[in-house]
Amino acid sequence: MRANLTRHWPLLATGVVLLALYIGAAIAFPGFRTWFQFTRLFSDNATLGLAAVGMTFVILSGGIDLSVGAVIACASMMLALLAGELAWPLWLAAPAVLAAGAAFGAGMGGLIHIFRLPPFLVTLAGMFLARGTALLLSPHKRIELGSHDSVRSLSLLHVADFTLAALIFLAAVTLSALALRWMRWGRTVYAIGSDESAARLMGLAVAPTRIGVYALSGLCAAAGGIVHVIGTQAGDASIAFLLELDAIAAVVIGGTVLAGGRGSVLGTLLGVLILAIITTIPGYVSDLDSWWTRLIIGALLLLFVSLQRVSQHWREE
Amino acid sequence: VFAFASCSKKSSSDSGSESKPLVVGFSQIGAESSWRTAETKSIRDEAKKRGVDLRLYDAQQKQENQIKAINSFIAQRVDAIILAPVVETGWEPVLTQAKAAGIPVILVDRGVKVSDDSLYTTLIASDFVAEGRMAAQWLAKALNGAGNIVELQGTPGSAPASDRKKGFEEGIAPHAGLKITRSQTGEFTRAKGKEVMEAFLKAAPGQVNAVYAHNDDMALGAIQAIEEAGLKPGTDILIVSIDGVRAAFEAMVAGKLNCTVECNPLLGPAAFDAVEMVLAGETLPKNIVVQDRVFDQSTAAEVIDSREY
Amino acid sequence: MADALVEMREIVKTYPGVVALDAVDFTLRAGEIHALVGENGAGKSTLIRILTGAERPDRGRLLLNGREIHARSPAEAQRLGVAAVYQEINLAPDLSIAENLLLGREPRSRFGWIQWGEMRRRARQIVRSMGLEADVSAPLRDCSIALRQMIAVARAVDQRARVLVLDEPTSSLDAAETGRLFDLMRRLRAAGLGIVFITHFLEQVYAVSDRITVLRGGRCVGSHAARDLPRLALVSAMLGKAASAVAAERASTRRADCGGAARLVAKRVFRRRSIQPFDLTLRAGEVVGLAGLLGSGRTEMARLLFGVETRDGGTISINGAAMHRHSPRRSIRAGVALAPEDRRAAGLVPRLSVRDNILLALHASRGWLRRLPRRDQVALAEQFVRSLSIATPDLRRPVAQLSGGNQQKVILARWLLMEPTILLLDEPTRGIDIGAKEQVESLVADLRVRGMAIVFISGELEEVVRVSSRVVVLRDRAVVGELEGAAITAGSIMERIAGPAEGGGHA
Amino acid sequence: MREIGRHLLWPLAALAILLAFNALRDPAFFHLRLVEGRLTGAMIDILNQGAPVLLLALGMTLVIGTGGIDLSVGAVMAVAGAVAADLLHSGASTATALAAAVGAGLAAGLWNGSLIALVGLSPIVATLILMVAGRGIAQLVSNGEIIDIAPDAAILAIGRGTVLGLPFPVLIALGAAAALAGVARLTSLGLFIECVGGNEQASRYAGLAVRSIRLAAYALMGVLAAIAGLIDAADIAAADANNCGLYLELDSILAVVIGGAALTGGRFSIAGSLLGAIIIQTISTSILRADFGGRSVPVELNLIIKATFVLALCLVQSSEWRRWRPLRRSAAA
Ligand SMILES: Nc1ncnc2c1ncn2[C@@H]1O[C@H](COP(=O)(O)OP(=O)(O)OP(=O)(O)O)[C@@H](O)[C@H]1O
Ligand SMILES: Nc1ncnc2c1ncn2[C@@H]1O[C@H](COP(=O)(O)OP(=O)(O)OP(=O)(O)O)[C@@H](O)[C@H]1O
Ligand SMILES: [Mg+2]
Ligand SMILES: [Mg+2]
Repeated sequence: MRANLTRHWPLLATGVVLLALYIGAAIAFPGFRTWFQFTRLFSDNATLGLAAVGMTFVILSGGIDLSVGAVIACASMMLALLAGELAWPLWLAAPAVLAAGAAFGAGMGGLIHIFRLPPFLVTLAGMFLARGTALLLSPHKRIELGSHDSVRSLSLLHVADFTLAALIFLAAVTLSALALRWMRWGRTVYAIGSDESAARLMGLAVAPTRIGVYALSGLCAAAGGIVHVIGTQAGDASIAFLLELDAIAAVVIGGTVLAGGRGSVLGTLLGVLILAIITTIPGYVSDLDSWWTRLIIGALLLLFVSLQRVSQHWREE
Repeated sequence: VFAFASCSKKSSSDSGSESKPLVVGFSQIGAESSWRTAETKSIRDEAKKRGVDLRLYDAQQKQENQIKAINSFIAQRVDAIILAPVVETGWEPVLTQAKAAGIPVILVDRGVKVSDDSLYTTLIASDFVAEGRMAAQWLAKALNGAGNIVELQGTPGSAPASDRKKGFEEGIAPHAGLKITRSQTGEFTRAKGKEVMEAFLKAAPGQVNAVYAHNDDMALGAIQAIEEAGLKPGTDILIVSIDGVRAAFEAMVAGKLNCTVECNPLLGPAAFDAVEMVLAGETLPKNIVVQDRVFDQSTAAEVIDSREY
Repeated sequence: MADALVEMREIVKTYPGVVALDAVDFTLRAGEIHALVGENGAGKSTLIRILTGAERPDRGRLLLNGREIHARSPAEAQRLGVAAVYQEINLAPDLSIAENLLLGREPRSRFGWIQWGEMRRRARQIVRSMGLEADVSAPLRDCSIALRQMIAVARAVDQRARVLVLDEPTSSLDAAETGRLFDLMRRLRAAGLGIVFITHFLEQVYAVSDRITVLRGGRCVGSHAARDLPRLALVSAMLGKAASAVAAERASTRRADCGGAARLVAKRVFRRRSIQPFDLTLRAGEVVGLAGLLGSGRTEMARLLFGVETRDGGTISINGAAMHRHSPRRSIRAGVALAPEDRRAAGLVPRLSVRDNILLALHASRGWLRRLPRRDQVALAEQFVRSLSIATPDLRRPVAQLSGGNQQKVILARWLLMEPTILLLDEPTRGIDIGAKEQVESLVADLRVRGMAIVFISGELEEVVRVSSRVVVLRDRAVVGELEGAAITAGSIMERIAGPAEGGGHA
Repeated sequence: MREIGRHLLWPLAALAILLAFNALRDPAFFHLRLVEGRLTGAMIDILNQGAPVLLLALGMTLVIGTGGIDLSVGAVMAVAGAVAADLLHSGASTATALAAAVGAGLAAGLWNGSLIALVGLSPIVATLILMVAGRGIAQLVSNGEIIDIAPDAAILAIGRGTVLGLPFPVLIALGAAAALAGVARLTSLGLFIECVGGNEQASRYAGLAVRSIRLAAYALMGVLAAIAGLIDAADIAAADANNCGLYLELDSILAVVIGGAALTGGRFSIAGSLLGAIIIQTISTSILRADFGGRSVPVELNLIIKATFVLALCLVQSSEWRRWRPLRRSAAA
């Protein structure tokens, strides 16, 4: 039990600080206490959350995926193109976009694995490619769905105030947590991140796992794009700019180690919520110049990661 | 079990009678240009003047942040929301929430596309197409209906960029001699405007007669590029732009810029008038158009001291 | 040959600038333990990496049970029945012991979910059957190197392969564990496995193996039944010269008196959860051996003395100066050097060249502005490459490309050239061949005579006995006794390590 | 050094291809003319436009060499520009303004470095904080406005001045590159940085002052970013807190990678990063200049071309690719 406590300390510490942050915000700002605001923390950050879930796998495997923001934008454009301009039904267009996202990710994973190129570089190139493709898909850089009724009604769907986006995000977290803990594939991800050459020498299936991880990240990003289209009824080539950095931050704040091998999706959920709270707080503060939004977010981020760091230090002692 | 939102009770819009100040949320796009900063300042100043407690959220050009801000305004039951939407679509879910919570929404500087226009109270904005048209008309006259024009576009896909392009093209259409030879995005920034202009000048030396920039910042960048190429801006190459910020007037006084079409960012007074009217139960027109004017070098010197932004 | 389990024919493998294997033949039969010996860099590890599919040969054929195979990956080789423990332990440090034992073969339910309870149960069983004690759900990174090595062996054995390859599995094991491993190997041999066993300990070679194949400079110089190959013949085959000069003047050095000035004084130094308070005085001209079982705290002691970790209490003074805010940097400045036990993690900078790795500590001590002229760098590095006979094609080679033993020598060279007054050696002879081991031992004796104070940690008791003028015995992370002069024998050390009450009788 | 030389082969070839393409399309591409004592021509333009990225890439090379990364460089540029413009506006001397701007960059770098080396935050998160907040600081300084730099200020010379016909930004950037390359070659600093990036624990054991080395790398990055910010501000004669240096962090990282550095740390090449930055700017400039049948190329192609180019470059450099070719040939035989 004791051992378990220490092993899960980073997660616990993150959870405790998240709680402190939430309670602090709730005391300072009455509106923050509402159920409505609570559910919005999930809905408003579903795209980021989905990207972060995929990113968790990639980082756990010792890699990084800088393309997710661009893939989100590209997926949103593709979906809007297929469902809007080409009038495909949503049940056909959405899977097609998901498949494209996964294929794109798998392609990058293939390059990374087969040619031993650094993931940072390949996915940075992937970012430029996906963003460029998204921009080329329409001269207006934006495709509006118009009166696409199925999408419109999906956007208004709620379960106990959770929007569809929030539900998809939560489902992705659950499934990923299960896969990472209970599936051989998930454990192999950890092994690769822990020591890639060891994983290979242990006879583990490195290639499919590695490529699969990037495919999954592409898939999650595409899902993020779809969620965005459902929420805003338009594809937009300039959304999610540098969102990958927020996603990485969420993953790292959630206790996943950038070098790979250690971390969890649950942590990522906490990380996303922390970012969500931090970026929501400026909306509650009275009469500040617009640059205070950035300063508040930066300061809270600093405060939070330092707290986390201190708690880790404290445990080590 | 699925259910559509029926979120909140009626909000307390009777706050006018109490001593508690009005609380208004303002979801601003960002601070990407002088024009935008002027708009923010105008709204803040007006709020201060009227004793309104303003919640300002700078969304850094991201719709998701704007939605986040509006949701937080709804959660804290503000009395009204002012929204400067970064794009036109995708507001239906969040505006539906605001409506259900009984919070009126005033749009400033661009509109939104929603299936039910009761989702917002009114739109206070300039007509971007008209601005583009006015710029074209001024230039057509100055060039006597013939010449090569290069265009510095705004951020691709943004409403001002596409409308100002559209309006300008409409405006020059009657003049067969006027041609847009090159058109690239300068992303509304000075640095990009300069870089693109440099490339234009290099690609076709001596063949550019006029520059049309979608905002003043890009025009100021282009002026520098022209000067560095050894030409005289405003004389060798005519320059017309939109917005009418103070720096543009200074450039006109110095003879480097020929014309700017005003796009008035001082929407604060109008916005808070609208807030107070709607909270008092008055009905407002769906669209309040801000009147914009054209300024050129002949009037610049007189007007410059009265410019607030 | 009907009973040849593995046949490797004319295997050639070259790396840029090196011919690692030059047409090597190797035959392994079912039911034999086959020792593969040779100097550092002879090509042993390369040969077995080819056997296990971790590396592709440039040329040559590989036959398993008479059928030619082309294993392209360790996974494929494992399916074909070849399991291996590599020289650098290859496990996932972030996963638990149980997972490291069973990853890839986890018990799974019908739907493919991992059954954690069953997995832990089986892991506990495996760990117990190896005679180990460990919490199988603890992450591997918290285990000592020795435990990791045993776990790697357990993982390979548990695969029920037909061919088992062990590349220096005993390099960080103590006598008891080595004995246990040998029992296990004999049992597996009886069950019909073919085992390839690499080690630099000749006693171990003769203790378990049936056949011995000797590699030298990438060529196979002979394969003999163990009982037909006298020890001396083996050594001369390995070194390629008549080895009569192997007998050394060891014991004589210990008698020399050792009462120089106190170089390092540690008083009541401790660190919570890693070592109990201990006192230690190091004098000029003495070699203090640290003896103890695995995990007894020897490494921890050295790390505290060097200032890698902050102590929770106690005082350390080095050459008279008290170390308040202790750090490796300060230690080095005061004249201390530590050759760490984990060369991969704490020793080498893998991408840098051999030369830079050798000179690293010197560079660091000179600071960034006072760079050593290039010519001096080359001369110094060359001198140590020669004196420690580090096998490398050139000084610019990234150190990661050297063989394991040669990497160890690079680290030794790094510290020797600093000419410290206090030298802490944590397992300096791990994985280096007998020739080099002799060299290190005589070097230590030499440095001692020149007045250096040395701490010598080694899992090989005989070695500790040979080189030390004083031995400190540790058990369960506490100092339990000290032996001096003639009292230093393997037997007396073993007694201290084992007997719980005896430590108190000392002093 | 010979190894480095081989490293530069492919980037050099890539640059040659780009230049050849341009020369074919536009015969005047290589022409240099002296206009009013100032060299002009496409090549000079490339260097001039690319100067900020080049400076950033130099600093980023060191930071990446230690195994870190700095995402805040764009924001730091903005801060430096804003500080200089604000001081000039309130009547400070040019020297004060310049010193203050560089000081601000140094402070930013030390801040990042302390968070990473002393507090122990991961570089991505630590510099992300300043990336978000830095622009806020710049706006705070400039009060959210684009501050014009008075036209007579000597500071403008940084952006537009020339020495021997060469634009000042080019001189600054190349000078910084030469200085850095010299330091890396003549002192042990380069080695230390590679050690820290290659194996931090081993460096500590070997007695390197790991923290100070980290700190120094980020501090230098901050200073270089500040200079880049000054060039950018001087170039447009104004400090634009919101747009100055936007997204340049990505370009500078890309330049470093093209130059053959390992992003995991432990290996870098100043000359390589220099080449990388030039290649990136050449691609952008080529696209801006190119026109096909009177139509200019859409900028978004810039992204795709950049990506394809970089990928192809890294692919031909990878050892696996070279390994594949003989394999395929033997399979065909
Ligand atoms: N990846 C590599 N790149 C280049 N050279 C290598 C590589 N791996 C091994 N070598 C070289 O091949 C030769 C044989 O190395 P190998 O590791 O097989 O030696 P070994 O017999 O196992 O030595 P040791 O007893 O020290 O472990 C050495 O000279 C080594 O430098
Ligand atoms: N970095 C570390 N993190 C956690 N535990 C450690 C660490 N280093 C050592 N230990 C633990 O501390 C105990 C003492 O280990 P130490 O390495 O000092 O023993 P040792 O006598 O040198 O044995 P070995 O032969 O394994 O090196 C061991 O149980 C080991 O698991
Ligand atoms: Mg070996
Ligand atoms: Mg040890």
